[in-house]
Amino acid sequence: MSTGLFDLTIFVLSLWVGFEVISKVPATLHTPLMSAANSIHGIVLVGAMLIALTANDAVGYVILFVAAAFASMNVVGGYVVTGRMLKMFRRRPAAQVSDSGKAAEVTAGGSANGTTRAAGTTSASRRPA
Amino acid sequence: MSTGLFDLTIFVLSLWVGFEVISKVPATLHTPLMSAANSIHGIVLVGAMLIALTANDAVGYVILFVAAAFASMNVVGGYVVTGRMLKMFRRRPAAQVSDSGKAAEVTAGGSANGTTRAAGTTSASRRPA
Amino acid sequence: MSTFTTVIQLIYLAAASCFVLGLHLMNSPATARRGNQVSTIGMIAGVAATLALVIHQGGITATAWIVLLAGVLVGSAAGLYSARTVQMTAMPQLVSLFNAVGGGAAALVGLHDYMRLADLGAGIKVSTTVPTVLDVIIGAVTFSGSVIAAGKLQGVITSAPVSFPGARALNGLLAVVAIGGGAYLISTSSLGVLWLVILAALAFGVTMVLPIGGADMPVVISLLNAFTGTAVAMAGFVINNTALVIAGALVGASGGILTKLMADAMNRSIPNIIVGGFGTGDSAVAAAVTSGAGVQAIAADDAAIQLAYASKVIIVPGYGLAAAQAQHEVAELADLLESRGVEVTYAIHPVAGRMPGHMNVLLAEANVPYPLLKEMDEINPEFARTDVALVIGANDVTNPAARRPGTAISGMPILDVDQAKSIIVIKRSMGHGYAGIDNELYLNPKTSMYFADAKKALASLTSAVKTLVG
Amino acid sequence: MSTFTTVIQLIYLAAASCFVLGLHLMNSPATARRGNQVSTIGMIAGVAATLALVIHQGGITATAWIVLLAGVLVGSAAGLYSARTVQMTAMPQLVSLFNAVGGGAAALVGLHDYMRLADLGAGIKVSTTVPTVLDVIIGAVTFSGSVIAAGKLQGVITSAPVSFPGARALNGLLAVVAIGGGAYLISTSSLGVLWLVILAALAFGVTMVLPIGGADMPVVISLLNAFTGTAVAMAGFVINNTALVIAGALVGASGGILTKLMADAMNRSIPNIIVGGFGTGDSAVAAAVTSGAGVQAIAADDAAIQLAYASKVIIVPGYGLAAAQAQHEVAELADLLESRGVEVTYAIHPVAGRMPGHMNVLLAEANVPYPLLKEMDEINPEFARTDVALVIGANDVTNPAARRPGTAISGMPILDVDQAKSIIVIKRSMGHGYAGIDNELYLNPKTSMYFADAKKALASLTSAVKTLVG
Ligand SMILES: NC(=O)c1ccc[n+]([C@@H]2O[C@H](COP(=O)([O-])OP(=O)(O)OC[C@H]3O[C@@H](n4cnc5c(N)ncnc54)[C@H](OP(=O)(O)O)[C@@H]3O)[C@@H](O)[C@H]2O)c1
Ligand SMILES: NC(=O)c1ccc[n+]([C@@H]2O[C@H](COP(=O)([O-])OP(=O)(O)OC[C@H]3O[C@@H](n4cnc5c(N)ncnc54)[C@H](OP(=O)(O)O)[C@@H]3O)[C@@H](O)[C@H]2O)c1
Repeated sequence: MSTGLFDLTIFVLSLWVGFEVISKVPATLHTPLMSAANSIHGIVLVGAMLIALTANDAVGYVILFVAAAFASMNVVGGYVVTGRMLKMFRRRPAAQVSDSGKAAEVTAGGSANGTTRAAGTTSASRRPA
Repeated sequence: MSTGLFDLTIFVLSLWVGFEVISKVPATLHTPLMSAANSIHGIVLVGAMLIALTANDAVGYVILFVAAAFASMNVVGGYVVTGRMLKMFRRRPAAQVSDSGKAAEVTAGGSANGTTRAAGTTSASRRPA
Repeated sequence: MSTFTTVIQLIYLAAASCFVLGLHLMNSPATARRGNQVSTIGMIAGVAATLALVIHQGGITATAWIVLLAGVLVGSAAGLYSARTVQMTAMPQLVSLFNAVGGGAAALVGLHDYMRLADLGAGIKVSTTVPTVLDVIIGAVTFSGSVIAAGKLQGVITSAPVSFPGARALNGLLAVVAIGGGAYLISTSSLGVLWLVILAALAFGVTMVLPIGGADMPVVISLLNAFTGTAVAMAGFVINNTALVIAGALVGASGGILTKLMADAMNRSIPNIIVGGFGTGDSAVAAAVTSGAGVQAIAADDAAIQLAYASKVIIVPGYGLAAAQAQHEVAELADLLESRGVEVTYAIHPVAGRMPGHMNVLLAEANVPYPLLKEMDEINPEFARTDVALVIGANDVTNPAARRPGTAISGMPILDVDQAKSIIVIKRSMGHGYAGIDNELYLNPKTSMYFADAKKALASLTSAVKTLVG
Repeated sequence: MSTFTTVIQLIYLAAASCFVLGLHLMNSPATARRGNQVSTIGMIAGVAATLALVIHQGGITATAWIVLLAGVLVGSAAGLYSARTVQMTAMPQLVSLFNAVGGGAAALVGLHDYMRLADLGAGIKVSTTVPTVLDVIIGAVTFSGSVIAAGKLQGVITSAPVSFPGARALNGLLAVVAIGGGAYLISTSSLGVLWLVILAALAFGVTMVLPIGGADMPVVISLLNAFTGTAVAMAGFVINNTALVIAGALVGASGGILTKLMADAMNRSIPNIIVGGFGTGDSAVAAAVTSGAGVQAIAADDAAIQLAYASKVIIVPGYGLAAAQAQHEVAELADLLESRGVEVTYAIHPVAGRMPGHMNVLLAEANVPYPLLKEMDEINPEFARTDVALVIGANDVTNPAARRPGTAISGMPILDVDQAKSIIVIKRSMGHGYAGIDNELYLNPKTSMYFADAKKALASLTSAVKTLVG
């Protein structure tokens, strides 16, 4: 079977996989998903690396450099940024002290809040109807 | 690329497609879907037909016959039965006269019911609180 | 590679795409029928292309042509006839039969190719032997296993789990023979050993399915369906045919997922089922007490009055309705009530009956309008506003025991029948359902039991309504 | 084919499977992070395998090695730095930038291979030329288009739709040149023409994106993402690399679906967007009337009292909150209220803000606990039981006009803010939102408007609550 035909076959099948793999996604996940797909096409780095096999003149080297730089920026940046976006799905304690800017303080904040909450509820009962 | 490796590649990709193509299905559709998948593996008929290319002795002919018969039973039966199961998803009029056993009478039943319903509602108002 | 074969390959690819699209469309009731059509088109294209290929290659003996034609005709006729005439409720066993023949054909394709290569004398490549062995083993297991499964559902073979001393051991032995033989073939090619492997696999298929209860058969059939797909894919490896590889793998995977969905729906686990579980099909007769403590019975007339003067009735059909073949009677009663202005709907539990969609199939047969059949999640909130919940031959799917842990059905979502203002249960006795446990619903003060066969009970209810309040 | 290359191919296949599994897991918040990890592993495997392949092949000039290494280092550093330092809310433009470089790289791969073949002198096969042409065209369009898109979102380029007389004509011309040139190359190979095609494609990318409004950019970026995938797949055809073909096609298709989902979420159609729609990003300034007929304004103190003595408050954040960068202020106010025993939750509309999940990203930055953020369907029933709905810089997503046909947002599901017992809206004026239409909610007698910048408004509310009722 000719490589062309082979490539076409796996191309079509992969299209189907991509088509089916995205199901009903909560809108919140649209951007992370986009970013994830974005990092996957960083696979072009493989293509960029293979340029090295035949690059042997100035032009070739320039292309190799730019392609490699572009591709690796796509890969590294893509995965890191996706990871950052997904951080926000880490479930945090049900509430935290307002000015605890850093996630580090969250647990402390959570417990501290346990008390504030209690206080809150009492004060709630105290307040006019 | 060796055919073996090629087949393996498309095999894996197809597995992924099959894995992803079945999403959350209402239980009502489980049996029809099973039946649909069942008819698809009737594609083995292609394999059975290709036996004819090399069958040239009694044993070969027997195998050819049985394989062809089996496979075509799978194909034809599979698609017909799936079709029958799916018929039940045709939306019928909101109600029909009880003893209209055949789908043919349904439309008539539907209109007839229009009146019965009306009668129904009136009788409904008539009935004791 | 010639343009001709290229074209063939492209057609195969298109056919495969049709299969995928077809399955995709089958995911929703609205598009399901179109899905089946698309899939059919793909199949026709694939077969036509192959026919062209066979003709193009030429060198086929006249006999081969005749045999092929005969086989196709016989098979198609058999398939068409059985599919047309089968009872709606007997469809699972028919599907199982199609699995059997599909798996059988796949095994034969592998076997024949092996014979051919053996004749050529030249040693057989490992890359061919491995898929061949897998093909014949999986194909054979599917063949015999599916036949047994169909037999159990049809009642030809007892649906009760058949087990005998040393069954496990025998199973293991057969597995060892099949796999061991297969392994041997990789090193040295021998047709005899291949036959041995096939026979062992066939026997294994039988001993694998026999111990499984009839009620679990739908899941088993779905599993064997996935097996068939895999066998076909292996056959594709053997004869290097992409259509077989793609379509086979597609069915293998989707069938697998589907099996899991089915098992989940009736909260059973697949290994659990294969090892053999509680599903004996209908343990009803076992406990045929006609009444129990705190159970209040009700007569046709009283029940009829309740129904006739209700403003909202929900009918809860279960396996018993199917067993009694009372679908037409229930439809008639429902229509009578509707004509009196009673609002009647049906609450369909996903696993009511003995196969997924069993109730839908059954009621569709009696021409009950599809929109009246409400899925569980949709109807559950309704029960609270319901005057009478009429439970007909349903047991487990209404059993509140499912709500607390530690019972055979714990965790299974149930219909909130006990929310209704009053409940009438039609069944023959206090007998158990599929899960074989007592149903607290029947002891509920709001519940009155109408002990009778569903068909008779519904008929007398209808006449009672007519005479009393007509 | 050597075992070595076979192994490489198998690794590629495994890598591709990781990508699929990764995307699959990304479909649900619970498993999303694991998905990203799986995908990363696949990428590492693929790259490592390629490195092995390159070394194995050998014959690479020292310079090439150095250049490659330098390129990888520079690129990785740039990617890492930008990804680490970017503002949460600036992520879409960064993703767009990654699309640009990805597409650019894909085009370069094709270009280089074409040069190589051209040097060899021997004519270039059509089966190579076609994917090469598609590769460079799609890659180039993506490159320039993505840069423009990023620029618009970053505000470097005006986010307003840029249009000039004859723009359409120019667009058409460029398309013709690119495609015509590509067609020509199929018959006769010429590096010059390929360059021409590339330049035309680059220009086309610019003229395609410039006329599109900034608010539509998230959709455009997603579309360009799909483009990049396709370009990569084409590059895979050119150099016969399965990893590129599979991964590229995967992204091409999934990206396409995702684009559709996004467009649907903010009920726009993709062609509609590409042709250029109403989304000008923020038409607020346009209509800066500080008050309108039947609108009642409210002062900080009164608003503070209402909030402090409410028992249930729902905060409805919108684009304005992001524009004012007031996420920390809102979190502070919410905590203050909670500490007084007020039940506070956030109602997150799927398309509130200017990118999907914009509000989640924003509030996460201010460490608002994720469980407090309620999706639309979950929160809508709550409004009826709510004392005060505090709408902060949200407009379209609260506009009851969406419920009746014939408006710019008809059919878009909205938050049922108008169900709340009383409503406080914080915005700077009666200015319009993204859809550019009036919001009847503001005229609702239950509604009082607090005209101010969200940041300032929230700060003064907090202090007011402290002083008045602390
Ligand atoms: N749907 C599926 O795909 C599937 C597949 C396998 C297993 N299952 C399991 O099957 C069960 C289905 O629940 P279900 O409530 O529908 O049925 P069920 O729990 O099995 O109960 C059926 C009841 O119908 C009564 N019955 C039997 N024949 C009758 C007749 N002729 N007239 C009147 N009543 C009759 C029996 O009680 P009497 O003997 O007292 O009359 C029995 O208790 C679930 O446990 C489910 O997990 C479902
Ligand atoms: N989420 C997405 O993916 C996405 C992408 C593209 C488009 N969109 C569209 O964007 C819209 C989102 O709706 P939305 O309600 O969130 O926003 P919106 O309808 O665009 O309204 C935002 C409002 O915030 C006010 N505002 C602006 N700056 C402010 C500031 N500094 N302080 C206080 N208020 C300020 C503006 O009114 P004033 O000028 O009077 O202050 C404006 O009316 C939808 O139409 C959606 O379709 C969404």
